[in-house]
Amino acid sequence: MDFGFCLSPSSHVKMDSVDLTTFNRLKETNPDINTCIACGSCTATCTAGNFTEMSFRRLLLMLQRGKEDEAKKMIQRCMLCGKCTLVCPRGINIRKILLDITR
Amino acid sequence: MKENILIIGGGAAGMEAATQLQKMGLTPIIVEKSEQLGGHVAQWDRLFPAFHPAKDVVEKMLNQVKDVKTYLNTEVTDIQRDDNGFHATLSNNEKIDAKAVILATGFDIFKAERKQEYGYGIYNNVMTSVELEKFFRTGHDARINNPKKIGFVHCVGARDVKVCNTYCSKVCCTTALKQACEIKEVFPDAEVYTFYMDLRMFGPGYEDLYLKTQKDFDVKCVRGRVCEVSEDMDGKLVIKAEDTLFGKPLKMTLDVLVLMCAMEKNKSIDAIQQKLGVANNTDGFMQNQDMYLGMNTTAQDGVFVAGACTAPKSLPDTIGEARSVATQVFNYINNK
Amino acid sequence: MIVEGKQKIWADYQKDIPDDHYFYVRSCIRQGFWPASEVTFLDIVRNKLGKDFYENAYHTTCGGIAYHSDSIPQETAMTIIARQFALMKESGYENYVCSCITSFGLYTETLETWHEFPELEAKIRQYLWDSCKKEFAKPKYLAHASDMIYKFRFDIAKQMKFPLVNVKTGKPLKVVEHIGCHYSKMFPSKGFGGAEYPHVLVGMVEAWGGEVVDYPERRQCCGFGFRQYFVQANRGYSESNTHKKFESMEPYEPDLIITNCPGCPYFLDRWQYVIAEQTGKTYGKDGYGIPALTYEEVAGLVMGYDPWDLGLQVHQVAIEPLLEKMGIPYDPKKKYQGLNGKDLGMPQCPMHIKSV
Amino acid sequence: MNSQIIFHPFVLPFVLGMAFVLTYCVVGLIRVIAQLPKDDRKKFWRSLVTPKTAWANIRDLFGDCLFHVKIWKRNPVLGYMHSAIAFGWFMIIVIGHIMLFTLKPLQGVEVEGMARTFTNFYYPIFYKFFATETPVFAFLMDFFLLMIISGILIAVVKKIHSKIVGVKRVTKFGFADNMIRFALWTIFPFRLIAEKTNIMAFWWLYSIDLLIFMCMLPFTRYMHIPTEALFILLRHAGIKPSDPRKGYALAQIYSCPSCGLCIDACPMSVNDKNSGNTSAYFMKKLRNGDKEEAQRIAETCMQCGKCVEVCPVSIESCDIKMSQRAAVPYEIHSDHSYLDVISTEAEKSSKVLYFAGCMTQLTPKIMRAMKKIMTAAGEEYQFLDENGGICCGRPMLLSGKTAEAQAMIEKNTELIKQSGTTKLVLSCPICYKVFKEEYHLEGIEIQHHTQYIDELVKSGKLKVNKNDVNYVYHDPCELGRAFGVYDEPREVLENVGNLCKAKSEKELSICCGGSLGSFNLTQKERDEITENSVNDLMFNNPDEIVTACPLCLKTFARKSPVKVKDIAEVVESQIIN
Repeated sequence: MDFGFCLSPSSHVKMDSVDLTTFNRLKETNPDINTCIACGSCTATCTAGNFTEMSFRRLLLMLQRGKEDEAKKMIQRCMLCGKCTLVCPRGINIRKILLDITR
Repeated sequence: MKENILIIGGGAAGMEAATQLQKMGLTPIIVEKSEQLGGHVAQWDRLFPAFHPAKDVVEKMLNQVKDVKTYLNTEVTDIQRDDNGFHATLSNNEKIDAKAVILATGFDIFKAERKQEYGYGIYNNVMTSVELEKFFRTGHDARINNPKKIGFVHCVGARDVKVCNTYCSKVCCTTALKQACEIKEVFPDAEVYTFYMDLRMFGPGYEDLYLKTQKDFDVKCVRGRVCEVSEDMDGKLVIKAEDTLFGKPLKMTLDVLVLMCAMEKNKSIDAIQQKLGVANNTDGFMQNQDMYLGMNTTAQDGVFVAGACTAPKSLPDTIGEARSVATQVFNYINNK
Repeated sequence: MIVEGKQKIWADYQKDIPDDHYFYVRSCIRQGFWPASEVTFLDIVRNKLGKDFYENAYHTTCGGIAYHSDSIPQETAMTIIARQFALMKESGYENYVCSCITSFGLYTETLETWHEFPELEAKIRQYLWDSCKKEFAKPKYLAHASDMIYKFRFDIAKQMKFPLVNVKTGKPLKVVEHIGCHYSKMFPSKGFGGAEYPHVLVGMVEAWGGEVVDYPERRQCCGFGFRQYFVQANRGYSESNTHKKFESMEPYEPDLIITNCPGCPYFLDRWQYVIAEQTGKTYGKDGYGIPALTYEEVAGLVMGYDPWDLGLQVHQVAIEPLLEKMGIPYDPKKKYQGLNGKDLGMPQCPMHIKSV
Repeated sequence: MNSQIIFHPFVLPFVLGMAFVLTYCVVGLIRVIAQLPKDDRKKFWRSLVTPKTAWANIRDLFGDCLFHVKIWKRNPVLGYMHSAIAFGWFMIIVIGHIMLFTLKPLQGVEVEGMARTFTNFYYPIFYKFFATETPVFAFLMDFFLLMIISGILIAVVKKIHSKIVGVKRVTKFGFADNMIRFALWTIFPFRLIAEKTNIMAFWWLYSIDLLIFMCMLPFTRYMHIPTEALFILLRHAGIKPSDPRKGYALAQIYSCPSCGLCIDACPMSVNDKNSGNTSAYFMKKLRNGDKEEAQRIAETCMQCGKCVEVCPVSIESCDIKMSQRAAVPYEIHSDHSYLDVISTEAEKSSKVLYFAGCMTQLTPKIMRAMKKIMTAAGEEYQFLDENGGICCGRPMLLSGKTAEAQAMIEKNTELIKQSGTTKLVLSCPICYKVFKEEYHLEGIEIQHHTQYIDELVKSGKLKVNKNDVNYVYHDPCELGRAFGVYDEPREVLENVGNLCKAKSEKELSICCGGSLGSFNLTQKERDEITENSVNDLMFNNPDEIVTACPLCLKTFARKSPVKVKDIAEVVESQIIN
């Protein structure tokens, strides 16, 4: 029956059922991935971020919150220029992680 | 020059001040309301940032004050002042005359029950940081039963206008990360989450601890305050928070939730403090003369303050203040 | 769950309720949704408990619906409320009891606002005089009608015929309690038990032999929200809130839901039908739903009122399985009979949720 | 001696081995040529008959394969070792064959047809057993045999203690490589003993050694001996590797002698743990078909090009690594459609167009200096990416994503062409490389700012002071080794101060460690490389390190004991107004 409305899906990140396969795989080859302090330097300097919503800080969170598809979509914007890696205060090899996500 | 100096409180501040005053040739007298010296530090297992056993520090301090006249299980019930100094009456009816008084009464732990939404005292597996520390010390807590997921809530009773504490409690961030590492040491397979608003890693080695927490212990830091806790059918805790960096509400099930309780002013001294004429500051702690040059003196001549009775402080802060107050008292006595 | 912990909190959130002489105001919505509830309430307190409850024929809406849907400004709502209070004073009462949670919230909010901003109170005083030529007055006590039942819950228990117990198993019924958000979430100190672990309905359930279930989404709003419900396109949002609650309470297999708000029982009841139609899922046993009742209806049931006199046939979720569990006799033929004994006709049955 | 005998069973091992290796090589040759893309194959045939390339072929075949000129230049001892063995052996074979035709062969026995061919096959190899030679030939044969043995002696010393011959690290070999090496070492001593004593056992040993050597040859690094000849031909044909395992790359893989010269050259080798990431090992992994490891090494490489520079065989390992990168199926389906809407504020004019590049955005000092220099020189210019621009595409190319990089290249091309400029000045060598190689900007001169400043100074447009600061210049890999821009920056620096030398200069300069080329290196590993590079630059205690790349600048600044500046900054400070 059409009521003219329908159930809205929950907006909660359901941490109990998040699939962390990709993130854990990345963690094995890039242990530094854990050390992000969410300072946003990568996003601020991002050449693609100048024109798009590209943000590595968010992308990393997407992977940890079960939004892998969104993350992969976001990567498409990346130009792989490597400025993010250059500015990261924790020395995270961001460009490598970006490539590894797509592997 | 054998003047008595009355030190109210036998924690880190009181003991260290007594040690220094004794070395300066004065006669410190410690009045401690509990049955032992050492204050909160004696309840702690290890200290941040380097996981140093608290026992070591406390034992050294105890050793230094073993010749200091100490009253345990005793409170100051009355204090009067005249031209000859201070005259205190203790709960055991003894009377002490002193030339100066040091308030080293420290802090109380915020009563976690007051943040009702976290369900402390309601849900079995919600505990405080103090209780977790006790677990590390004794190896036993009925709530900790091989947990798989553990959460830490920062700023419980701090930076929260709803409980009338707007100040930052200074040490909880570092303590939370220290305890997160420690619980990972005990349960390496557990997932540990901390829910923080800001991570204030202000001291030497603290930022390294933060890095260690992330790198070596795989502790996951989520920026967002837990807003509510409930229990599911299995007695596990269901928590909700906003992942503010991700911009989405977050929900997860935990086995244990640890509340990082803030420091609050120790109110058991209020009556004596009032008699001495020492006011409180806007955070409810004791008001010192100013926060730069007069941090150990109060509006009342001869009444000194040291340690966490004026604001939340770390152990090194407190010891530094205790040493500084000793100098202040020494000069005060000499210039009289 | 540590019961002592809850009891401690309950002890901290108690409020004074005078023993007798109340000025009673009705709820716009409840009269439409659950017409028998207020009648039953008055019957219980007046005739069964012997209390003085006065109703003034000239009382109106509190303005809450219009206020919360941004149709009238706060001053207007406050003036309407001031008139209600003036009616109370004129009638010689000083204990104000309202049937509606929205009203209770708005009265509380208004009284607190006047307390904090006396200049606003002065302004309303003037408005009241200008518009109605009435003397401004404030009640000495403000209570919600569920507070009254809470207060007299043990007196009701004494007259109880059918406790909240499954007669077949002898076990207490599992009851979900759901308070209206505006009962204590805005002013925790104004509700029995506060906002986090409210006691007002829990007290009734426990006094009448039931067992309260505490489920993770207990705090969640039923989803009514005036702004959501009034716009058809937003109703899915309202429904989703209810859906979330039911998903969370389902594993506990509750026998019934007790509520104290006009909207909650309505939405917790009707959305079960919509969810069933949309998803095919029902939350009670054997394809039935979980009955969502007002506290007056529950009180009426335990005191032995006839289910059809309590108006339980207007619930979407079939009530009969609950009646059978409690061992309450009922005449199925009378379900759709009007007061005059005339057959009103049986409504069309829904596709998924079972009706008897 | 045994002049009547024309056959003895001991020749059989040799004949078998020779037949095998010849067959293998012919099949391999056909395979490589068949695997070449069509266009490359055409290029190859054409190059063989083009006089210029044909001459180069002959020159390099002799120079590289036999005389090892490149190794001589770098290390005479090793040069002698290689040419003694290769040239000596070659000469023994050649002289042997000459003897076959000039002397009266096979005295008293007439052999015709197939049998004759068969005997020709082994006769020169064992001639002393079958015939008596004239004194001149005897001397020549003994001379070259001793020459070979002298080379082998050096090889033995090198194996025992490589530092004596000036090599720090050598490639570590497996069982097969060690075994064939032992066979090679023993072939000639056995031959010498057999020839001088005529003991039958040594003739057997000599022949069996040859069998072992030739049978193992295709499966070990010694395959480089026959393959190098083919590689030289292919290289001169101007072919680039398109697949890391096929065709041209295959020829290169087998041409790598695993000599290990690139190990010492590689900047990563500063940490011994990383010496396994060098080109020698990369080629080895490719040869062994270890794709995973090859990929890892390819992605760890910084693409500084130094291994190519020092390679005695001129193996283009950087290019092969790039094709290896491209071979990995990353699911990075770039969507750069957002580039479409970007437009430039640059107006249409023929002014100089300055493109700082993204890395330079992180070093605003360079941009400021360039603006000041251009203004001081009275140049009219436009700044293309003052408010941020699009990546040049090189980093994307470095990940092997040619098509994805194309979107950026096209957009930048469009923006540059719109401006109508005739001269494009870049500050970043990373950009410079890709602009030079991948962009089609006909009619637009592309210069790195080192070249541009040099031009301004030389033309007198920019007047600079000379001070007495000692500068050392670091050659950015993508400017120096890639394009040979060595002199312009040095000339500029000599105009503004004193230029002192680094320990390793120009084509041997050491990568700063910041390279975008590597994906895998950790910050710590990069730091080690940087420290090593800085130490090299600090050899003559300069006052300041000068470079011409924003990435080098940022990288050095972390570790340098002295100030690190871009050449533009140095010039800026010396401008005479």
